[in-house]
Amino acid sequence: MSTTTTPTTDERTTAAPPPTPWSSRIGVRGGDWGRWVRERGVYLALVVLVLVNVVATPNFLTLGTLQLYAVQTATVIIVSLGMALVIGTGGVDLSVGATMAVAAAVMARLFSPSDGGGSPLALAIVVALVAGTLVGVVNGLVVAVGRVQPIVATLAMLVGGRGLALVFTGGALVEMFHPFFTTVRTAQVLTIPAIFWLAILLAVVLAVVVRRTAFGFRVLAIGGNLPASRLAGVPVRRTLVGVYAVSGFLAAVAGLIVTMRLRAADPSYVGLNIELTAITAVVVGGSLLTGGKVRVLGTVAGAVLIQLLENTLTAQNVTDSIARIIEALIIIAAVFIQRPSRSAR
Amino acid sequence: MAAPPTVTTTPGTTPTTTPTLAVRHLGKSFAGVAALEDVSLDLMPGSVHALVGENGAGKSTLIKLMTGVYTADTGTVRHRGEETAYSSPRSAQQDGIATIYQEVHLAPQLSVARNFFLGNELTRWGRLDLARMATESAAVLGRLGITVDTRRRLGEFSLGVQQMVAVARAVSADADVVIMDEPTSSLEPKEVDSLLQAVRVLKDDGVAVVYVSHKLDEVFAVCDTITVLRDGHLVWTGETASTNRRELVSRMLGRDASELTDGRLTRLSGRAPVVDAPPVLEATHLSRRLVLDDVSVVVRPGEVVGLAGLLGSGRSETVKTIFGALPLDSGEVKVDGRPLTRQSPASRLRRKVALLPEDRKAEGIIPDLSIRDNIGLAALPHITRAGFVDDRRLDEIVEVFMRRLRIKASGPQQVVSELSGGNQQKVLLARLLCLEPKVLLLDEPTRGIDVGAKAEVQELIAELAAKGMAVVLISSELEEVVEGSDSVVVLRDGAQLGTLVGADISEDAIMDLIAGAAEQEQAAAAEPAAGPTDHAREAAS
Amino acid sequence: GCSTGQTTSSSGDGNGGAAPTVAETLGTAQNGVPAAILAAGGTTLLTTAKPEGVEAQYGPMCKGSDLGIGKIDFTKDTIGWAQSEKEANPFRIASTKSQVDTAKAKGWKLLTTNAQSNVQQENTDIKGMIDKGAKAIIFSPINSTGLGDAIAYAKSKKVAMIPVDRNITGVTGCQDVGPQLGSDFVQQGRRAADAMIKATGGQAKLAILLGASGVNVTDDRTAGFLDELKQKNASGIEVVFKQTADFTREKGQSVTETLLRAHPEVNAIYAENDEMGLGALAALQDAGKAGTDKVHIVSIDGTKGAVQAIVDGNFDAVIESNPAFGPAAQAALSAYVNGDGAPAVTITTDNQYDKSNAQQAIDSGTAY
Amino acid sequence: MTTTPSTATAGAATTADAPAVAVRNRNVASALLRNGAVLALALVMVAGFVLVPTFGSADNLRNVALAASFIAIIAAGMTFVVISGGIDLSVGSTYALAVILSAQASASGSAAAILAPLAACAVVGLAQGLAITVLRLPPFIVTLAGLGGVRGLVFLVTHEGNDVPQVPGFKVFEVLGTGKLATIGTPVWITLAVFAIGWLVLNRTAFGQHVQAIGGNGPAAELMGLPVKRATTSVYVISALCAGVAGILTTAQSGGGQEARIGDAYELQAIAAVVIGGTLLAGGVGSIIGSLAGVMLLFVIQNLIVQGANLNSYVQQLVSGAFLLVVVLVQAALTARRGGT
Ligand SMILES: Nc1ncnc2c1ncn2[C@@H]1O[C@H](COP(=O)(O)OP(=O)(O)OP(=O)(O)O)[C@@H](O)[C@H]1O
Ligand SMILES: Nc1ncnc2c1ncn2[C@@H]1O[C@H](COP(=O)(O)OP(=O)(O)OP(=O)(O)O)[C@@H](O)[C@H]1O
Ligand SMILES: [Mg+2]
Ligand SMILES: [Mg+2]
Repeated sequence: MSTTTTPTTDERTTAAPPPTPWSSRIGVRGGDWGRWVRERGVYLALVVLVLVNVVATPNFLTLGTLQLYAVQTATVIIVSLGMALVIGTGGVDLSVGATMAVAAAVMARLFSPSDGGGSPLALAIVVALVAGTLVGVVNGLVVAVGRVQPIVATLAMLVGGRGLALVFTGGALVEMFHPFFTTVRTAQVLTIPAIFWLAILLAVVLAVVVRRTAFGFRVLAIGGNLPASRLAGVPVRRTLVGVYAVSGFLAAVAGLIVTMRLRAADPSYVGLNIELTAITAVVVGGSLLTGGKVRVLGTVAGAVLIQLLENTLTAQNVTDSIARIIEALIIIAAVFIQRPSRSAR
Repeated sequence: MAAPPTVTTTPGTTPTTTPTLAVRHLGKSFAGVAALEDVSLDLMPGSVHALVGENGAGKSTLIKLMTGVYTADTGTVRHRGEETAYSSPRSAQQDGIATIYQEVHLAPQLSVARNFFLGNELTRWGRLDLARMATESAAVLGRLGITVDTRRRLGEFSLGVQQMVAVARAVSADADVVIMDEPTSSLEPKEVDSLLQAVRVLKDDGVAVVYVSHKLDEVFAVCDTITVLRDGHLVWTGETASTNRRELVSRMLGRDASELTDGRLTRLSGRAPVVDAPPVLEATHLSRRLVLDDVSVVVRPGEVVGLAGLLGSGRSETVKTIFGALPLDSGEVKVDGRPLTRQSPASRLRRKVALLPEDRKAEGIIPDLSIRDNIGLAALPHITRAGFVDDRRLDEIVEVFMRRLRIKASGPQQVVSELSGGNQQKVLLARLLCLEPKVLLLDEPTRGIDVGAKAEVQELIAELAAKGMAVVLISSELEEVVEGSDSVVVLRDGAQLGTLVGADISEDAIMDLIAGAAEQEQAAAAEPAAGPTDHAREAAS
Repeated sequence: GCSTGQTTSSSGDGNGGAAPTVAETLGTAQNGVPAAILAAGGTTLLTTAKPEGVEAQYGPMCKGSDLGIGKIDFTKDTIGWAQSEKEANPFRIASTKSQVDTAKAKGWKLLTTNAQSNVQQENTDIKGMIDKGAKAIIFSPINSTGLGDAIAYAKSKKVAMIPVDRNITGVTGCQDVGPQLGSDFVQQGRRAADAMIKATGGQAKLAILLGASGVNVTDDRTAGFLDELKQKNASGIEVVFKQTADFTREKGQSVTETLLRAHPEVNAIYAENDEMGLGALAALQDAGKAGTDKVHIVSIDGTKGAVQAIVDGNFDAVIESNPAFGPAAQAALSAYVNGDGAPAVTITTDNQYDKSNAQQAIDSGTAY
Repeated sequence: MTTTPSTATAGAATTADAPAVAVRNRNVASALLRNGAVLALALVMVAGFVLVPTFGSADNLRNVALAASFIAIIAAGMTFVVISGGIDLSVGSTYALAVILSAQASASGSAAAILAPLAACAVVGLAQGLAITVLRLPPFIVTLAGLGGVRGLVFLVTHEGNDVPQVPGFKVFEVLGTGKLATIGTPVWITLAVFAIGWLVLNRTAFGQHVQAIGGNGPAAELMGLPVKRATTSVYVISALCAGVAGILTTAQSGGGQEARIGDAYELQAIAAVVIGGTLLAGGVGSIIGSLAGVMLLFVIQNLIVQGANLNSYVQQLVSGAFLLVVVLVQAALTARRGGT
């Protein structure tokens, strides 16, 4: 065995793609179907589910149905966006449902005349959003400063937050009426419901935040390696508090939407179990539960997928037991398509 | 399980026996990019085979292909004549191939003894025989020169000790092939010696050893055969005796030998520091209970101050404390004469104090982020406008440093976890250097870096120092500290033994200081921490 | 635990996917006593004069002294009220309020707990109140079975147990628990079916909003409803849709929304509680289909909101499930421990509202 | 290197004498860490004894222990999962499956009432474990699907409802739930046994070492040659079996006839208990004894609220959330004192 020919020095310094095999990476990647599918698993699953509906669900492809599904999905999307950010830091926010309840209850408390409120609607909404954000701030402080593991911190909030919401309304559901609610429910822009536009807007904002801002950068760094981030000068506490605050804010937005649609604040049931739906949406959308990777568009697709799945099973009139089993299998399948590559084997 | 050596080979002679492990035409691509192509090797019993090459040359990939971590795209591996098809490292291990992978942390939360026997536990009636595990592991470690209480958690010990535990696992695994991927990267000269000694013992037992290192001294000290990899290709295999350092480096780099400076260290600071200038960094009387005891480090512009000491002497903790990453009981850190009050890395970075952490895996890289994002992380405050990151500037910075440090990757978007160990280290360096810090705290900066890049890094540091930067340098290569420092602070058990300046700095002087202190202490020492408490501790865990 | 010597009839054998028929659920009657009552310890129909608000009473008469339960001095001793599900809907709120108000009016000391739908929690709550010194427990069982642990504990501590709302089954009359006061959920389902037939004239595409899965109220209200349709030969009423909406308003709304898109032909909805019915109404309003001329709604519970919906012309009928067990239960307790005894099983009267009496029910406050 | 002849002794000196103080102190700190939940529990209980007269009665303490034992057994299994770096959200549903199958099988005798649910739970655990190890799916998603899917199964076998038979009086079986030993209920003793065995397995067997190593760093454990897949799969089987045991005890104790929604949200209680007990959700570090303390903490808090005050249900919720928050904050503060890195 002897020395092979020596490449020139320039070829080895590789910031710019040199004419070595390394440069062919992009080209080959394009031909790597497994990877292509993997990275788009959630969209693929979504397309399949839509096709199933087109065939099987009566009146699926009508404007009214699509509008309805858009509205129903919006709240799930909004909550999932906040969850995606939290999960990006390697945490989890189990309290989103309770936060929705707090926002709904605060709004009811301020606005509903029957509860001695009677404040202007705008004020009630603003205060409710602030309250939701505050719930998030408390979560963030407990996690970042109190050094409590996120799952426990937000679990305590899940229990306590709903209790708080119930205290605000005296335990009962509060019915509310205002013309603005009707506007929220029915307004459309370009035939797309305003509520859905809001969800999309928030998703775009979040996508920009994640990709383009220092804050987004830091979220991913914290989720990827917290001790390393700290040593790299990331203001960990501030960032974490911010992340949970965003999650709280978005949950509050969702809580108010649900309330306005229902014409009632229902602190015991609003957002019940939505935390699991949201986490599933985030993970099915391709983000890592361990943190360090946030896929905003994937999260939106994940949320749509899950809500559509539920709608499909309902529309198909599938019994609850079977529906649960099917739902489980489909979630497994959606994640299975995009499971991590084994090419590193 | 170790096959008795059929023929005892003398170093330097061509072995005539069949190879213990025969590698033929191995190749592997990641996402279509070849990491290794057509590599063939023979590992002979009783012979030590070195793998050398630049960062990213494919050494670790080759090892992982041989031991079932990756499955090869092409080629075969024969173990004792039989073709292998290892589905996992476990099956390779059970087949008699013991491996120390590059930078694999064991289980830091378990005791040393439990780590030592992990996967191979001693049991009685299904229950772990903790007593025997403790004594036997202590014995093996003792033979490697490490005397630790094996009942303590591994994570309590420094990286060096952890690395030695991994070595001890491998050498006592009763294997006929032992593979070591950069085993000495976090070891002190003392431990390196005992490791090389252990390698010689393995060799005498007829074991085929694969030895990867960027430290050519070690390669020449212990290896019989050397294989050079470059860009995934095997460029040379031959007897150690038939080559020399300069030739080897030229093969690794693919450059003419005449261009090279013998692959040896260049002096970090070739110029006299501005002694009368006011110090940039004044860290005085740093103390923290049980960790640091009145340590002071003062650095003037352009000066390089080395920290020396044995494993666990508190060097890393000193720089981490200066950097604000560890709390401080008393003491003060001043930069440019202004005291830094908040103990937080972020505030240090704002004052242009930067730290390269020792443990790059745990405290350095963000594995799932791209090279670009990893480099840009610390610089965020400087490249952010109204919260938005200035992508163009970031890309520029990244480009410059990837070229400057020769980071080998498919591009700035490649995720860092896919890089070779040395290239990860370079990414971290880039993260700090792009800040243009005033004070640079370097904990093992050249660890795992190949000879070419090492010179590059050292040059860069010298250049920055010349611009007035203050450098604190920790290196397990005493040589690097001695040659590169204008003064050296010697530590032991978190206390400052003394400071050597200028011409007084030498390896002997440092070792004398340490040894002197050790003797003094031994004379005055009370009873060492005793056994019974240890048993109680273990039982309670 | 509780005496489980007699197997009850409530157990299907696990074969076949269909919901059990009412006959299976209720069992066939034995000399005028339905099997469900038998299972709850009632053996004979009492024909003595019934107090107001009582549908039927079944003997034997239970006396606390038979179980060694001493007299209670209500001015000093405390008693406990264990609610099964969170006080989240008007029914639960009214049910707790009735107990609390009655006790307050009588000057009794009442402890309260809420098991949040968790059966183990209810066991714990009851035992906890006994440990805290409660001499009697009035409780709303989560399920007709499954509280054996708490019942056995109370028995061993000589504490009187008064189940309300849902009967405890699998007990020997008066041997394990004291007098029971219950609603008949199957009967409620039947009456809803009758109301639905009346409202639709026997012709409808019907959707059923089921209660929470795995809860026997859901089963009972479904079984009674479907069985009654069959018995009344209402083959013109076709059940095209049957989905759970978890007894909540929000789910009632979202399920109905989806249902209206997939099955626009649906023109009648049976909601197994008022909250789901009101959720369905919200969905119908958004779809422009509110009003009994477009979609008929019959629901169960009798809450103010639902009764108001009748007045507004959105609901056809509401079958009451009377939550106000406070006065009857505390009277029964008093008779059981300090008096001549109380009947083993009392079935309370449930009202029924439609256009004819809805406004009056709201004005008089009978709708809770 | 100049001191080569004495390297060994120099090394011994470094490690043996000087850091001796450090060793001892560090250990006190880590003992504190290990017992953070125990400490918090002790604090809360002392407060209970002092402030709430009825809390300390033997009857009440016995009842708290009995009530906690079901979740405790589930938490024991959960501890293994969490230490291995995973999570098991399906335990509540698996528990329900066992409750239901045990009641259904009780008609065929005590042995059937015990073995049938255990077998079913083992299958559930195995299926999930294999999905995680062989299909390489994230545990959270797999067990979340388990949570829904197994509950669907429970509804299926109960005809969408509470079609759960009562247990005919089988003495052996019933005694598991309602028997007493030294005035303390059998489930409590079984719980203690489960934890003792769990502790042994985790700390004194090879398997336990592997689980801890995998949780600390899965890829590294694989490189160390540990049977990662087998151990990981086993952990989910263990968790499901523990849920099964808890389910069987529930049926034995209550005499069957449970609703099909039983065990709803038990996973959160179990996970909370484990994490409060000091086990890191990230895996690797954990204490099974801590989990027991964590469960007790949850139930003692609940009990104190019932015993100490007569609050309405939603104020109770608020108080228990706040109480929990304070406890975990205090405990985290205790734990954080172990220092920097
Ligand atoms: N999992 C992976 N995915 C993609 N590329 C990889 C992966 N692992 C290794 N590579 C690439 O393969 C090449 C060889 O890497 P390897 O780790 O074998 O280098 P090495 O010779 O061990 O370098 P070092 O001295 O720095 O450890 C590198 O360019 C690296 O980027
Ligand atoms: N051999 C050992 N015996 C006992 N304790 C040790 C040993 N090695 C390290 N430690 C502990 O680990 C901690 C790590 O120390 P630190 O990392 O600051 O040392 P260092 O001088 O940088 O050594 P290294 O170069 O090995 O990292 C020390 O506080 C010490 O208590
Ligand atoms: Mg390598
Ligand atoms: Mg160090």
